[in-house]
Amino acid sequence: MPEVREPRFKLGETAWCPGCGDFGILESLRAALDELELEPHRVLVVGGIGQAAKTPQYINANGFCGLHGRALPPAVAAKMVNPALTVIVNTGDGDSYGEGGNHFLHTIRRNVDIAHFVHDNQIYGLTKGQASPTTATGQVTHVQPSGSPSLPMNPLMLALAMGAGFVARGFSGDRDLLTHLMIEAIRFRGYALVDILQPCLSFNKINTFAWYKKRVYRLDETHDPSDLSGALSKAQEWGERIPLGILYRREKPLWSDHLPHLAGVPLVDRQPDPAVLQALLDDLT
Amino acid sequence: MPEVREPRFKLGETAWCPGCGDFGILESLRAALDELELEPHRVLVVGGIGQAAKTPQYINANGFCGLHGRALPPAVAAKMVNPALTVIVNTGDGDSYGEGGNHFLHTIRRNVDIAHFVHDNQIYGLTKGQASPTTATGQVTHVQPSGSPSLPMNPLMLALAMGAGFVARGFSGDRDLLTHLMIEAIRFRGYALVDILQPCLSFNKINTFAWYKKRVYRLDETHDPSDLSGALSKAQEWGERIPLGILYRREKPLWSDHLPHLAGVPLVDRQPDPAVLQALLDDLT
Amino acid sequence: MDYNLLLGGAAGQGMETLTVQLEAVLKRVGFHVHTTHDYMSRIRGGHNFSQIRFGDLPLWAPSSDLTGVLALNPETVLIHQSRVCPGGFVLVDEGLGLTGPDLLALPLARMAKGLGEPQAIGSVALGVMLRLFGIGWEPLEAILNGLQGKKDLRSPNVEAVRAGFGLVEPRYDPPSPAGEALHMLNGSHAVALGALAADMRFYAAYPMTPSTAVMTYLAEHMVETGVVVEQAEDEIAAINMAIGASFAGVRAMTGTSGGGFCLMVEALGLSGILEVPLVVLNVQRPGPATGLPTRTEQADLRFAIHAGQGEFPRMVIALRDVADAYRQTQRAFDLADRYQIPVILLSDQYLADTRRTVPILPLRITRGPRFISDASGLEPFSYRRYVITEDGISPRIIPGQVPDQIQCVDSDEHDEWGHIVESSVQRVAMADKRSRKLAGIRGELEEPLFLGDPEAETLLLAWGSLAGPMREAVSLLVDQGLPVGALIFGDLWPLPTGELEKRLPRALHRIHVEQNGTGQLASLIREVTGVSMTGSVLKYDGRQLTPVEIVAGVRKAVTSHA
Amino acid sequence: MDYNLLLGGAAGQGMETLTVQLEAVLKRVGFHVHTTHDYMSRIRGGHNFSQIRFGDLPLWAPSSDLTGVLALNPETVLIHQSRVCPGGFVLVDEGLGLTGPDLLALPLARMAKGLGEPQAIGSVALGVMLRLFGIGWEPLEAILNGLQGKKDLRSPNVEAVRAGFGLVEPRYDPPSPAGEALHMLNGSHAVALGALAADMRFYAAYPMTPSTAVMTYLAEHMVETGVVVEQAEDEIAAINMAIGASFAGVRAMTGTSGGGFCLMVEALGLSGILEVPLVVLNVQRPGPATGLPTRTEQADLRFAIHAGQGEFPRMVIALRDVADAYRQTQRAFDLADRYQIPVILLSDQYLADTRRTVPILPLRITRGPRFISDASGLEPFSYRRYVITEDGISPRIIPGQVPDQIQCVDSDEHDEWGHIVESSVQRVAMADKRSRKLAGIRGELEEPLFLGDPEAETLLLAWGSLAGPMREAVSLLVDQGLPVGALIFGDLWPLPTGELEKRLPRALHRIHVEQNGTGQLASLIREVTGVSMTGSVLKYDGRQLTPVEIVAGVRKAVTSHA
Ligand SMILES: Cc1ncc(C[n+]2csc(CCOP(=O)(O)OP(=O)(O)O)c2C)c(N)n1
Ligand SMILES: Cc1ncc(C[n+]2csc(CCOP(=O)(O)OP(=O)(O)O)c2C)c(N)n1
Ligand code: SF4
Ligand code: SF4
Ligand SMILES: [Mg+2]
Ligand SMILES: [Mg+2]
Repeated sequence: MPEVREPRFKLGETAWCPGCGDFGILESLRAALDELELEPHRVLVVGGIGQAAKTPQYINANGFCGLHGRALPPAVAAKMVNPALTVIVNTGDGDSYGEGGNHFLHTIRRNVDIAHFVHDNQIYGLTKGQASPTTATGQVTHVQPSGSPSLPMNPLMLALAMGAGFVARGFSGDRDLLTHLMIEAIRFRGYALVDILQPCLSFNKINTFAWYKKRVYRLDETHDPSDLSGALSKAQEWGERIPLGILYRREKPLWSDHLPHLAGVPLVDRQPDPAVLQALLDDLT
Repeated sequence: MPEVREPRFKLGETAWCPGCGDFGILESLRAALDELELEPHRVLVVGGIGQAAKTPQYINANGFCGLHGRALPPAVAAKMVNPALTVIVNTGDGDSYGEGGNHFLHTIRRNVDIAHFVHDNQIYGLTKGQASPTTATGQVTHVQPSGSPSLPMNPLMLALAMGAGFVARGFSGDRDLLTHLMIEAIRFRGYALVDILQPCLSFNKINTFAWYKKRVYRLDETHDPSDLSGALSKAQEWGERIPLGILYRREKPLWSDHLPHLAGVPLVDRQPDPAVLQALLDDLT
Repeated sequence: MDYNLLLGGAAGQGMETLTVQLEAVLKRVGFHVHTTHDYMSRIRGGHNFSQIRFGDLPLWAPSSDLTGVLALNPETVLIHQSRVCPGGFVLVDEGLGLTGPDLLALPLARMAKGLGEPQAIGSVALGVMLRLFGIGWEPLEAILNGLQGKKDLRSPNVEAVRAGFGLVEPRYDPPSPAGEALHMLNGSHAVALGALAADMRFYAAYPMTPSTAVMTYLAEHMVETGVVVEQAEDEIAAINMAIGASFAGVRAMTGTSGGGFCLMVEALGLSGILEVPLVVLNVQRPGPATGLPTRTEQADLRFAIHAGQGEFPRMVIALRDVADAYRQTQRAFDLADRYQIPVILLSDQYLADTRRTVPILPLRITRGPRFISDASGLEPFSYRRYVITEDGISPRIIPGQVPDQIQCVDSDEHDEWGHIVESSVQRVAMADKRSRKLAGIRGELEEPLFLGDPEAETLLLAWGSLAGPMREAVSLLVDQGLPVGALIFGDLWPLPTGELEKRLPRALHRIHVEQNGTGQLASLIREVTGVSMTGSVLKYDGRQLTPVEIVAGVRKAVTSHA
Repeated sequence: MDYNLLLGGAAGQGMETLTVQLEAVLKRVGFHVHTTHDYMSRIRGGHNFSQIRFGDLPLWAPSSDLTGVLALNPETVLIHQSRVCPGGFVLVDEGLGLTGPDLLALPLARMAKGLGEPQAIGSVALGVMLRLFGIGWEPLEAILNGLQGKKDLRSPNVEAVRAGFGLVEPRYDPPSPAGEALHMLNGSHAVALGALAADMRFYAAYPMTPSTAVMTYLAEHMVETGVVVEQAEDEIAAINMAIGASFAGVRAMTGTSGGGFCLMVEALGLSGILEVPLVVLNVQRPGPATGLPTRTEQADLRFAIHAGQGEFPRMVIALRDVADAYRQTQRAFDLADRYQIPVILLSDQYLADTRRTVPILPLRITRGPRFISDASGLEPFSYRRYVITEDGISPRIIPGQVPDQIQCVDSDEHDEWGHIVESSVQRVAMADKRSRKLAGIRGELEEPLFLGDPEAETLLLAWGSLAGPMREAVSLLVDQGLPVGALIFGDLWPLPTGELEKRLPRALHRIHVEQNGTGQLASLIREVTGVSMTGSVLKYDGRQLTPVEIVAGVRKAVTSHA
């Protein structure tokens, strides 16, 4: 039986609706950080804007709530210059895949060592229920009264197609698994995505807790996460059965592995070398 | 022997470098439009900004050269309201996948009936040779002197992952095939992507005409374009052998199929119905 | 005579519905109604409230004095009780266990439960309040029945209203009905309806509070009206789509708030150089960045005027009240079309969310074919999109509709054919052509509204949604023996100067009243006329200035300057 | 004494290299050099040219009169021949088959071929030109040998230069060498070096002409300097990355041109409300939209001042010449850091691409730990990022570096802890705290540079890169007996008013000289001081005003106002 100790990471009061799936995600995040024995001052949680994106407000680590859709660029840059930080992005599906879609693509390409936890409620929560990129075709909202006319995005397929090294799916209602996925994602050397199914009880009346509960199942050892084509086919599974777990895991060189001049002393701790600058100036002479 | 007739579509003087792959693409575009017997005034060619994006300037159809990275949104909207137009986007890899990456994702989701021809020279041409999203990892440029530190994007994988219904690869040096692909893409009911390998002799010294020539081959009948997993595996072929042709083709409902109120008279030809508006006002009474 | 009710509770307690029901009834009884909303950026919990003013004359602003409060939670009592006037009431469910002066603790929940409809507490409360104001059951029942079919109103439960009705006796004299037919709508509806009346056929936007209500209204009615309402992936796509649709031949618009407007700025210049008509709505909220998402401010004026690199003609028009919003939105489309420019409409959260009664809005559909050339008689392929003209306006054609005529448009500097050029001469010719449109635009400008005493030596200057509170403030000041005049700007760029030139020289006290911290209208007036203000009334806490606050601010400004 | 050479040809003919080689030699001989570039937005073909002025005194602008032309194609002869002064030359390869006055047709290609280096035509021409100006072979050979190792210079072929040297006799007296050590650089290098001297460690940008050269220079030297130079996927990412890096503890910057700046506007406000220091470079080019990508303009001034929704303190500083650009960039980082604000640097294509000699730039590295608090002595978890202070500045810490202290930042309005708030009181407290920084910022402002005659009744007003042409124009006017004074603004927002208050009242003629069509500086001055201009010299064709044009424009403005 594990020793009971005071958790390092504490949670604050939230502005979420009672019963929201975000609570489970926040709890798992806290559990993951505690289990990893990280120190709050060395953890940076980044969000954009949205319900999910308020997560950094509610946990006592460093927090950065930037602009809607723009969580990834500052997160990546913070890690580039201050690699002692454990950088985690918690934000919404709209934030990550809608307004922020372009950063999602190129953050994967960059492969900086951050973890990206998407609270995927398949809806825009904070703005009261418009379709998000993952909303099903035909789902009716106030703004899509004839049903959403677009194909839903499959974030896992997308991440795999872009070459992400760690691709997983969690569910806010399976907290143990989610905590485990978060830990693995944080430990993973490189960009790691966990797309987290999250009921929004106020605005998504289709993908409810019960809807997910009925469909999700945990991937078992028969799934080989190092096999891309297996991962691609698991990523396409949606509807009656929805797999949870690590679909794909394979380390690739980091962005910084290609930039040897950044090895060694972190940028934040470097001092400029006057001799180098003098040489540059002299080169102009 | 086909009757020789005056081509309807004429080409203007360009500002491209002599020998640029863009010429072959422009010629194929002209040939495709002619073969489809379209009328110039019913064709709209859209570009963003870049070398490739100048294409609309050089062919006598309607042309719209908008902002860098923003070719797709106006193209899609023009088609939505004025469906009699054949809408074709010709623009660069930077324009389509870099600055415009988010529109690329969501245009696929929307599935409006346009054709998207990406002049993929794996470099930023007009701005003099920085890495584009498709530039190989490690390729050296003025701005990436230690080599590009990011994974290159695979646009075909990405399009397939997003659910695109028509995904093809062409090569500016195989004009017959390219013309054929363009014709098929334009005919396809829905969003159709042709990623076109295009040598940039001024700035991409790696992916030269010879480099491509040595590697490309045409897909033959053994490839079944209706099979997604086959398409996904062909899309991953890159390096020694690069397949050309239609990787995937399967019709899906259009954006407008979900919006029955847009069927019938095109928006551009509709007249407002005063009775409907009066009813809306009266509803306020 | 007018009364003022406050309905308060937590998000998710159904207050929004109750407010709509109450104001719908009051309006149908024939009163003038004016409702403002104060809500937090959250979906459940927190503290939200609405204030419903109703009376026999048009109402222009919320009042600080309350006739009564309906408190769905104790917090509402705590926060608002002190504002209740003598003889007023604080209606609560007896279950809250509260006592105190003015408290009217009634068995609302119990009655609802008794009817087998525990959700119907609101309807019971509705009955109580309507009865307090002496409304008769018969007309009320007819109204309630008439409301049953209404979309979005989740009809009040007639039985429960009747139960509430029976709990109290009348206390207040009802105002007399307005006696004219009224529309009731908020600023968001007004913009949407103005756009539809202008024959807008394409609206693309990305959700952003407080602009989303325009998109929602349009989407709810897209099937009947036959328009496209497309939720874009981001604001950049939204505006570029609107430009594409406009280029392709339909009237098009996009709407957002400040953060999204930032992302539209590059394409604003695109509309400028392509000369594609465009209407852009910016419903302001307090910034910078995310700021206070559900609150109000007027701090994007200078930004709207100067947004975008380079120089190109544009118009910036602030919306003043719901009727003005309806009319100006329609006018914006006409101006955008006639001058082939972007027109920016500045609204704000206060105007967007404030619902009030106005005299019946006229329906006049304005889009005609007159701004589009048929290009008939031209040689094949000889149409020049940017033919140089004296007034700077080149006739447009709709692509695909004129056989053998094509058009090319380019965001680079271009020649008459729309082809890229780099020569000095062609650059200057095209830039001058564009800026010549300004002469025409100046001829279209509407002078600011003047209110109050034309002889007063105190001149107030305000813009946009402060029009309502200013109206009441000016009356109050005049009543209090401080004669003032006020100019309320709608058109802001180019700035109309007729009234300013007439009135500024005579004004000893020049006081700008603005919902921002730096005085953006004041800076603009000084830039254009050289005249500076003598005093300021500024507020930037996210809440609209009330008439009483304006009065106090103006008095202070006059005293400290005198 | 100074000479002026024009090198013209099509893109891709190697002119850029030749220009760099020629100016490198001239500078090493000891002359002052000033080179401007005129190039089209294409990679091959078209017509491009450089003008190299050199002499014995500092040179501040291009001259319209040409001593000589090197024409690599007939078009160059056609376009520029008329500007050649008496006694001047037009050097062409004899193979072009051209004849005419001033024409110096020589066997450049033949000589190069003879050496087995057909590519070396340029080096042959170099030899010809250097010989014409009486430069001795021995010093020249030493210089040429010294250039061999240089990066980016594709060293001239010494044999070919010698061959050219032998083709002609000296014609002109060489100017005397400057006699002091000089640096030669363009505005892009100056900004990059200023940033490095300020200890910038992170630069993220998306390529955009004419700003790309800053990124390219930094990237080329990133390995030695140990900084991050990241090409972002778009400008939105670029600025948000810079903000993230700055938050995380290093000095950070982004750079772009107007179109990209548009996309950065929302994040400018983010920097404002997060109070994260940020330097943003906007290298202006003519708009709107894509406009003239490789040309110059000063039309983003008002946009830079007002960009972003809401209100927050910022600084806007225009760069005036290369030495100023070096110094001001460094200063921008200090100010951004001290006040925790965004600082916008306005450059333009002319300044970015103009290379000139300047006295040796001093190296002084300015980043110290002084703008970061160590937070020692605080209780665990008690650090408040936004503690309310009198001067509005709250001490920063670097995340991860202070055990048991964390910080939260939020783009919503927030309390001292960085947590979201909606209350009026907290909103006002935080907005006021931010705006109190303005007092400190005002104390840092630099007055505009004053040139010319302090007693003159004609005052010229200009900003940014017109500093160079204005210097020569002012001398010319004074020489011509029209006494003028001139204020050249670097700091533009907040606008320093000391010199204006002193000089405007005495100035009978107030003439603004700007590289735009609407007079943005004039509007700003009027907004702040109420004083309007009496005349304008404006140019917006994408080419920099020359001293001679300014002189003519000023004379005309004075006459028509008098
Ligand atoms: C530039 C900009 N556009 C739009 C918004 C409005 N906005 C705030 S949150 C949000 C969507 C939130 O959806 P999601 O990211 O899925 O988060 P959720 O609330 O569902 O957790 C939007 C559109 C904004 N703040 N900024
Ligand atoms: C907002 C904005 N950012 C940057 C640019 C500069 N720019 C013009 S074209 C281009 C890249 C062109 O690359 P690509 O799309 O691959 O086209 P190519 O020239 O290679 O055909 C860039 C970065 C711009 N015009 N606008
Ligand atoms: S609106 Fe939905 S996502 Fe937001 S807090 Fe409520 S339940 Fe959660
Ligand atoms: S730079 Fe490259 S892409 Fe552009 S025209 Fe030249 S060869 Fe073609
Ligand atoms: Mg969501
Ligand atoms: Mg390219």
